[in-house]
Amino acid sequence: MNAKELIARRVALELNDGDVVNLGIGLPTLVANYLPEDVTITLQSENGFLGLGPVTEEDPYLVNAGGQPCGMVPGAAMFDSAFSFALIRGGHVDACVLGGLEVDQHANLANWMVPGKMVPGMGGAMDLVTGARRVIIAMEHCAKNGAPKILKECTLPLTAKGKVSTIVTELAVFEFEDGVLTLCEHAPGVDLAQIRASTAADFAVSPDFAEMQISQTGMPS
Amino acid sequence: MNAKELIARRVALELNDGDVVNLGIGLPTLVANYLPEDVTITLQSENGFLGLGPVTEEDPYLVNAGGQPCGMVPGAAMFDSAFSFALIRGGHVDACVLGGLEVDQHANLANWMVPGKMVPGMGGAMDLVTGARRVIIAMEHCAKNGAPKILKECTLPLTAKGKVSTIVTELAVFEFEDGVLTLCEHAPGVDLAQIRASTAADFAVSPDFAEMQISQTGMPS
Amino acid sequence: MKSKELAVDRIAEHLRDGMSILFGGFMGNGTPKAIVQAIMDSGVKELTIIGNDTAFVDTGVGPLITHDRVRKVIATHIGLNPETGRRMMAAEMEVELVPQGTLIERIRCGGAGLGGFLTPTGVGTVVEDGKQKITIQGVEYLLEQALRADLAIVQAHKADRAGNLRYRLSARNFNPIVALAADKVIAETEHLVEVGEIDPDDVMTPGVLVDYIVCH
Amino acid sequence: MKSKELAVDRIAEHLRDGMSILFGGFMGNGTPKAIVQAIMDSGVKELTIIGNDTAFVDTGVGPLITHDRVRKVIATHIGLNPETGRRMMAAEMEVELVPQGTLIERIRCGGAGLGGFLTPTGVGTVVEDGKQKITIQGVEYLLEQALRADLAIVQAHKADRAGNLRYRLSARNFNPIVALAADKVIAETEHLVEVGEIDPDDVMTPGVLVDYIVCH
Repeated sequence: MNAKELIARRVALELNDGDVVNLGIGLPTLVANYLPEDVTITLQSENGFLGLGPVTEEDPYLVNAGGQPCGMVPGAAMFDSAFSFALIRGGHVDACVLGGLEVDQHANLANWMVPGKMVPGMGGAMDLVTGARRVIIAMEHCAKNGAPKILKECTLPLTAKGKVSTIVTELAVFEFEDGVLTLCEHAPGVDLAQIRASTAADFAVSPDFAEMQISQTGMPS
Repeated sequence: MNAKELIARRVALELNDGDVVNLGIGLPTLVANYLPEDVTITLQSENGFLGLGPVTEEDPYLVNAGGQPCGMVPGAAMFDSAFSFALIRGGHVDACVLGGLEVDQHANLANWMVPGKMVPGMGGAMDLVTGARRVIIAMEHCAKNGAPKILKECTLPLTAKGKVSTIVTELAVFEFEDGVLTLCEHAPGVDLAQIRASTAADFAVSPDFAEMQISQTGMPS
Repeated sequence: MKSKELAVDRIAEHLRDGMSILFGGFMGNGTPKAIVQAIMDSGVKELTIIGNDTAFVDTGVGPLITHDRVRKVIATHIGLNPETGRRMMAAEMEVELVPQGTLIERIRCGGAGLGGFLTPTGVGTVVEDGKQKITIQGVEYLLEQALRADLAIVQAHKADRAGNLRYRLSARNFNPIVALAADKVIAETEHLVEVGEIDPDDVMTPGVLVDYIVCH
Repeated sequence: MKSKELAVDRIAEHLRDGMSILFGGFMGNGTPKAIVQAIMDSGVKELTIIGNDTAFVDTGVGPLITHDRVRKVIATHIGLNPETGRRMMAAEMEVELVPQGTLIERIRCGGAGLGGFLTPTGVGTVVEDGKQKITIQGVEYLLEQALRADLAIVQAHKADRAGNLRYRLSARNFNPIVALAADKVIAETEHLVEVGEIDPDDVMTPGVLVDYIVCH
């Protein structure tokens, strides 16, 4: 199982039956494939609807928040973008799952720009991270060059300040417990020393520190 | 013709074809009866629709802003109260016609409460007077006890400050021209002296001061 | 997912003395009758009720006033229910009068995660008392703050079992907005249909906002 | 009342160099194609365009960027149109990036007569630079200001001759909000129907907001 699938299968266990969830583009989108069978969630799409589903028949009037063709489930509801962000900021989205460039031990997230290099715009990310009840960062533990992405202080421009709830990587799961970055789980075959070596942030270790469980539902990718 | 009908027939000439208009309860409502035949207006109702019309068949789901059964015209549109006041404050209502307890020479209006006596609440009046492009006050020139209602300074709590455009009474029509209360028309058989005697405010007299014209359309009431 | 259907006689489990309740409706039109009756029957008191108006003595939320269940009213107009005015004058009940556009926008802010907004309405009137004034590009505005409640009660014409709602004609009024701005939302409907029977483009309040549906 | 129908070749009469244009659409989905083409054909330049994103190089408002008609873009995301990024980096075009919820709410305020609003989005980020911060009940908010434009262009799925509009599925997005916030509104539609053929409860943008309808 590759790192992305492992992360997606672990994040799938974070979601509760009935949750309204916004999944970011890329890795977070995979999470929907691995939901336990007794968990039904409603996917929110920033451009203006609830009940996002897989493409069934292509309809030029229906795209997801990445501008790609998508489908919808029975009971879907459409609205305008002002209403969409009323839902997002107003605490009506139980969780958002997003990738991260950097997360720091103050629960800050940077994931929208690299000055001088990548300036795509924040789209709905700042509102999602600010407004969702839980912010789950699903990302590979280190950058491609091996540098830690979980830091003492973010170096890139922030997406939001102090809003991250949970970090899931292919090595570990961290929670912010009373504002303290806390290591809760390690991936199978990964030990604390390895996590420490790959993490620049200071963190506590949970008294319940244990091996990561992952969703067994869904086809392997 | 009684005073109210005269006022309503005069106000009817203030409205232009295509205008979106909010008519207050009472005398202002009469205006719709006297619109010239080449003038079609769209009536807005604060509770949330455009295209208010006379009752055709009573529907328990359709009431006007006074809570009374009403009808709607073809092309009517329904919306929620937040959208309704977005229209009102946002300058999408061309004119509102309201009664007044007092208007003063600074274009201030008082029409929502008499302290210690009548405190019904302002409802949508403050938003209408603040947001409508034109505020036309349709009222009898003096109170029942003969006291002037067009004053130097309002004595009652204001509905809005400096927002009145036009005052139509059974004696005269005033406009605020560059902020100056200006007498523009007198009713048939009424002279300047009579208007001065019934008006406490200072006012200019328009160089075009002339006799009031009124709409000849519609059945006499 | 668990069912959202709620029997009328179970509404009381969601009520408590002193709670705040946002209600839909305009002069009673669009106010959920069965829920108001259940509030009456439950005996809860000391309520703060928030909505456009207090209707007539015997319609909408009127009976809650008449039967002494309300500690405070936040509304735009109380003129058609003389009981509200009498209790206000006698200081038996607190009444906060708010311009209609300001009230609905305060509720929308409460539901949309906004702290407040700048409105020109009320500038130069008693409404500005105690409020911050902010001038932008030469125009003076009042800073009005968000408003939420413990519970919102709404009347829908049609609902599906997932809680997607449609309102009808002028009964829409405050309903879709109050459904955004409370910790718990109970909707009353005359027509309960299966999930999928309301076209996604026709939903006026998405089901995720609605906790319970009362069908009568 | 005068007809609102506008031939595609008359759109140019409503355009001028340097004007500001609000547009509906999300990655091109819901952006009025024929109107954008008419803007292209008219040759107007130095435009300020305001909407969610600049789509792709050849969709939505993308061609206006590629063909050098735009002086300034106010948007939330420009990542899928590399021409926007290139011109921004080369300082050939000004780009103001705004969080999506903040942009749509600024436009709504502009259309609703509100001066601005308080949002928690952007606090502690570069978005707060130069903005007033206001704390309410312990929560810090940014004061964001209203935004309007000279013209709004919207895409409707269905329109009646009075200008009442319906949008379809995710193509609704910014359209109903931008239709509130401009001095002039031109709507494009595929299906033009008679007045009365859209049920009042199904209207998404009331006709009074729409000045012209282009049918193709």
